[in-house]
Amino acid sequence: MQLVVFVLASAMMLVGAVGVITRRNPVHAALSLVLTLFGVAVHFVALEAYFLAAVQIIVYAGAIVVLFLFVIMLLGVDKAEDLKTEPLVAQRWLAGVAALGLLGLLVVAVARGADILTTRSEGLDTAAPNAGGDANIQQLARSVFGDYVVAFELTSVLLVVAVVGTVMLTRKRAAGEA
Amino acid sequence: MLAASSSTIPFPVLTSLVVVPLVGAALVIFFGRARQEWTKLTALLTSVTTGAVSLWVLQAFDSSEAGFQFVSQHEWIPAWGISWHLGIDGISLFLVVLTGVLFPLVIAGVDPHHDERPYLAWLLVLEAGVMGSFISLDLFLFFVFFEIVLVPMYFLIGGWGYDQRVYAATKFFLFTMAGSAFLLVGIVATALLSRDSVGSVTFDVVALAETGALSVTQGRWLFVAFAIAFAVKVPLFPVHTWLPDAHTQAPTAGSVILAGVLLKMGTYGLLRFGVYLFPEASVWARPVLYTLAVIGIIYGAIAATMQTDLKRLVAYSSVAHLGFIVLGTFALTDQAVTGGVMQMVNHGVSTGALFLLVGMIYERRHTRQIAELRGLQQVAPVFAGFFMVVMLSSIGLPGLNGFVGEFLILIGSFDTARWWVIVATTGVILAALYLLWAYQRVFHGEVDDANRGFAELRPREGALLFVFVAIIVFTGVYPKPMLSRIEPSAKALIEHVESRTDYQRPAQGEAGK
Amino acid sequence: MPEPTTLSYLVVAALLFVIGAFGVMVRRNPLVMFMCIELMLNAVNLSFVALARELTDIDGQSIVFFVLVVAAAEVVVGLGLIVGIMRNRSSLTADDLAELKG
Amino acid sequence: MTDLVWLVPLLPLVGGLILVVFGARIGEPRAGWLATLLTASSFVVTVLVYLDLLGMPAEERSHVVSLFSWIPVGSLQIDFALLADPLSITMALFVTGIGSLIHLYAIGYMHGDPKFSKFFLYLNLFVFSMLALVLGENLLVTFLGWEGVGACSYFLISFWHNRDSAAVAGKKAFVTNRIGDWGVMTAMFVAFSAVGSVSYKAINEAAHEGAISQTAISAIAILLFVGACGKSAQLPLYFWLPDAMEGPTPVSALIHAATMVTAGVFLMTRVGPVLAESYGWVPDTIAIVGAATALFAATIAVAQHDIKRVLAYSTVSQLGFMFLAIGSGAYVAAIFHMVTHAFFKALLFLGSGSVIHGMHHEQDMRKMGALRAAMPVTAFTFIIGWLAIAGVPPFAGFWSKDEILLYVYADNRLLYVVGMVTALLTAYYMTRQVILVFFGEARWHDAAGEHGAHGDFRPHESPKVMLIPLVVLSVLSVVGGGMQLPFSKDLHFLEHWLEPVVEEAERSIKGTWAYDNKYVLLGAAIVVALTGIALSVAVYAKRRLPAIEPKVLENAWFYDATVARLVGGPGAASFRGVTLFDARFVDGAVNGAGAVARGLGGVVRRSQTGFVRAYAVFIALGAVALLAWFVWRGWLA
Repeated sequence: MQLVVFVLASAMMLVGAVGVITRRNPVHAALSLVLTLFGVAVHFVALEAYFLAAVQIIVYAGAIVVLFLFVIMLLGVDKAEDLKTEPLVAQRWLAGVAALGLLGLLVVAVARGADILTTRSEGLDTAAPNAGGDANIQQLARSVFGDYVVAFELTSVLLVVAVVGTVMLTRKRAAGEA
Repeated sequence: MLAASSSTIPFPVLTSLVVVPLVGAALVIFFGRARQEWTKLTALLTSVTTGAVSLWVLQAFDSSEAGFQFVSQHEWIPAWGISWHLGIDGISLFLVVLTGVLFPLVIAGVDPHHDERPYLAWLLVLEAGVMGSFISLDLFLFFVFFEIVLVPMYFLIGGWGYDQRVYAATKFFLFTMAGSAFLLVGIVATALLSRDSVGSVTFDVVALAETGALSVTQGRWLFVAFAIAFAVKVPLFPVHTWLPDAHTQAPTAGSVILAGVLLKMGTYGLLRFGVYLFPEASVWARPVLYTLAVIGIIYGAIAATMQTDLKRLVAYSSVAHLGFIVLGTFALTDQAVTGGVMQMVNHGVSTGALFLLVGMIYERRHTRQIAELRGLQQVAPVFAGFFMVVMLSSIGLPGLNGFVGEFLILIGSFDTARWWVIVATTGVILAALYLLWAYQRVFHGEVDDANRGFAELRPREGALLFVFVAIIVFTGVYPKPMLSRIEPSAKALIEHVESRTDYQRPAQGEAGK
Repeated sequence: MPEPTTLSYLVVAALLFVIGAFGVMVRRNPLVMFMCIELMLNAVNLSFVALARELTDIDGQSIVFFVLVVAAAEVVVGLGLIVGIMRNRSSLTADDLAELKG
Repeated sequence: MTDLVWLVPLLPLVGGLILVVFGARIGEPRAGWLATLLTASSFVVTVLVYLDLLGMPAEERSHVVSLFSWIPVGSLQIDFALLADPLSITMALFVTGIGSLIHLYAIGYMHGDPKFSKFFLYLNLFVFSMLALVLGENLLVTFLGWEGVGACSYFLISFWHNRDSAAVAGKKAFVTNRIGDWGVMTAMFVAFSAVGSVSYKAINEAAHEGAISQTAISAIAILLFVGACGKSAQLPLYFWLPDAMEGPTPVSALIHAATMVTAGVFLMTRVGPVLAESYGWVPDTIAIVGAATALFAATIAVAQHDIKRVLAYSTVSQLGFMFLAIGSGAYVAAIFHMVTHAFFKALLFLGSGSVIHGMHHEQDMRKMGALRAAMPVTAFTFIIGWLAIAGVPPFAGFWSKDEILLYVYADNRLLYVVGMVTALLTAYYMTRQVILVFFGEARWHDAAGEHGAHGDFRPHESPKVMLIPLVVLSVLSVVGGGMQLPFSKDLHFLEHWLEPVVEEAERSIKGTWAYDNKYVLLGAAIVVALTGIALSVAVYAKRRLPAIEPKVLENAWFYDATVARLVGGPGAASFRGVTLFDARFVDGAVNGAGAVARGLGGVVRRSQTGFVRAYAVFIALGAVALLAWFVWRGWLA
């Protein structure tokens, strides 16, 4: 059963990914991205990371991809890109070498490294009886708001800065302003 | 022997020497914008305060004590044995006082042409860096200060200098940085290689020198690394070429400080770190350093003779003078080392004053070309008089300060570096040649139309120069207070070398007794 | 039916990562390049989550949480930049932005 | 009273300091009177010290007054100490005495000069330095004065700084003197290294007792002689002195005749024991250099036209005589001649100054003549000076020159002949000068036009303030020989006085042929002097013989010109070469390193295409390489 889910989700994900890099129209690419994101979300569920799966759907597929689509519409860059030609010399060829090399090495590294993985830490609360179905969320919350609270606060600052910065970047400048 | 002796003073005197200028710089930057008219006063007050503290140190200094005084030590990075360790002895005392006195003088006496606020702030940061370099007793701390100094100097030359300022500033920065790379490696290696003999990793100079034991080869290699860094700073032939450019292009205050105290960081470093940490290697390397020093003396003088730019001429004369100091430093006799330390101060005073005077000429005539100046003595006799006294000090006329140091260096080095001294003494002839020739071309002769309007010395300039001349005459006539404070530390340093090598001071005049 | 191993998740993640990386290198539309970067981020997230389960360590999921936030911020700024640049230029491919040519 | 010896140099110094600060406000003529007064009081103090010393037993006449510790470091302990002994007091007496007269004279001579007070400032500083030089207890205090007089002479020679020639002459004097100073400094180093002290007493004792090696002794002696050559204008460093005549005449009299140039002779006498104990070739060298200089300068003086240049070369020549005496071991004679020379040469210089003053700054003797009527006092005193220097008895110069020749004869006959020829030439050229200036026809009428300001050009006698010093000096030139008369041992006053200082070094000629026949030599000297005068009269007054004034002599054997060409040619070229080497090679290497870095950067920078995607490929390839390395390493491990 799990294997079926795995294969299906992987297929969804990879098809979407290939779609992102091959569709000439950016709108299509964005939609392919949604497919990939869903596939990843399914994997998350299968890996018992329920909270992240939900966030993945809501934030990524919901917000970010919509943002992409907005920008595409706003700027009118939904022209199809000519993927037949490549202006940079040897760019594709080198990219292919790099990608294949990366893939091969990653797989080798992962395969070789698999046996050194050892269990540590306190373990995952997947189905703690007293926490009901929220065990994963509770544990994640303890980690994020406990061990990593400083980092968490900093990311909130980062978000604020990003928002303010983007507003500053995109607003139209009034005359006389430097 | 050189172990730190801490006088019990509740107030952290030496720390304040570093902190006060830094605070001043911050005040100038942050509050100077709102109160333009207070900017200069703030800078002046902080530098005067620093100067006053340095004078207090001079007054409270115990001249019978050879070791470090006013020591303050606080942990900084304990894992690496790095501490905020400051102290002062006879070798650094007068350099600190010189720094403390020179900065208020240039701040009071020389105005920048534009952007007064950052200019003053950089000057104060520079003061903190220089002070720190002279009183650090921790290699790491010293390196921090040694490098900090580059930044304000870079901006002072690049921001307030003359037409070639960017080239000069970059050259100055890159050259010294290149030297500093060796210094950093040397410092880290010294600390790590001494780990076993000291017991733990430490950057403390006193601990390293007193208990550290390096093998002969290690010591020599490390000494070479230190020596390269300091040779650039001094500067010794053949790594001197940044100096004429930096001096010439720097604003007047920059040149004064550069000649007055910055170059001394090199000679001071050679003495404090080169000789003190690596006695065996210093004795080993003496012939090379003598030779470079003597080449510097003759070569700098010859190059100075042929310069057409007055400021470059003074800059090359610095190369020659610093050669004397290096010669004295490595001659390792009481007289030579004491004379070397004294000459560091003397050169700071007399060459600093010369740069001030050349700066004043430039302010009036907007040229430094000797060929364009003529007959100034006729229109500005008092100015010429001051120039003459300062010049005679630089030439080394007995009765003025320059002579005492030079004489001590040469007479002290005669036994250990005989033939070098005989050649070096001819530098005295050349000094007279290039300075008098320049004086003749600039001040003598019938004044021409271009120079007729040359303004006589103004009261503020006169007051400024008077301080310099007073120091020049006093230390020339009565150097004893200075010598008696330097000598114990110089002697202790040589005894340190003697106890660790088979070098022995020559017994002067045994035959006569 | 055998269970999918952690290794198989990692291999799939590697595949996704390489596809994303290849996309960054060959696509010229900056928006699509951004999407490809998202692909790479997701690949990494997937491996984190897979390893979190393998190692039974919640830190793997916490990290993913942070990656999500940072990715959101990155997209916001990146898209803002693109909008800003597009104001001054008619068409846009990544190859047009070569001002940093040495 | 001897304890007050520090007042002697202090008084002129005080004068100098007052004039530095208030000189312009004090103004003319009060600045001059102040300076004169202080120098004169210094003279009075010196006389008191002298009388005090005279009252002591001979062996106690050496008094050290230590003022303060000057340069004390380790085993080097140098005090600022003054030594009052017969030699230094003799020197101080004539330095302050003649100095006062010249100060007085200068009040008249410098009348109307815009830098009047400054002139007296320099004069006072000079007198101070000179007194430090002669009174110094050790080499370093002497060196302070030694350099001080050098600097003051630089100021004074280039006093009229608007004149380029004066500026050049001043510089030349200073730099040439510095060459000599190298010798003095190095001598101090050797002395300290060998003896452990630079005080005269220690050095002389060490040399006398043989406590230090003869090589060290000889090194000290010869190096000090190098210094003396510079200061006292001996070959090969003589050439600054004739040029130094650019300075005002009182300067020439004070510095370049009476005091400063004799410093070398003084120094040699001071270290007499060192000279006596050094290798034989050291005194021989000194004697030969002295004799050569004496003859060389005398030949040049024969053909000079400038009234002061004749006297300048004459000074060089007479200084050569003194060194000849030193080299022959005749220290007393050297000092004797130094003192008499100070009298008559100062007189001659001041007389020539009076002539120049009266002639409205005309210095060419070809435009003078028959001035004895216009300036009777000047002419009379000048003639006395002439007789003194020419060696006519009973004037002062005769006795001192004869004493020197006596010793030289005993030492080396060849040098004696050189000395006699020089004496002949001296009489000849000085007679020539007197005839050209004061006798014959008046040649200044045709030149009246050159002095446009004075339509009716008449040479005039100088004011009293200038004439008084002339009269005093002429009296001294007449009776100065009385210090040391050869007739009886009892008349050797100077010798008895100086005995405690020079006894260890003074050579005894008792028993030699010269000593037994000194009256023969005396007669020979008189004959030579009269011959010289007669020849000159025959040439310049009676016109019986043609004048021999070849160009080569007029141009001083082209020595100066050759040196100038060497310095200006190969010397300057080599300096320029070094400077070019610095700019091209040393700095070129630095800039070259910069250029190489920049060039490499130019190549590497092409990889920065600006295309983001290309960078992405590089990053990816880099990641692959890194990963490959880790995997590869893992494989091996």
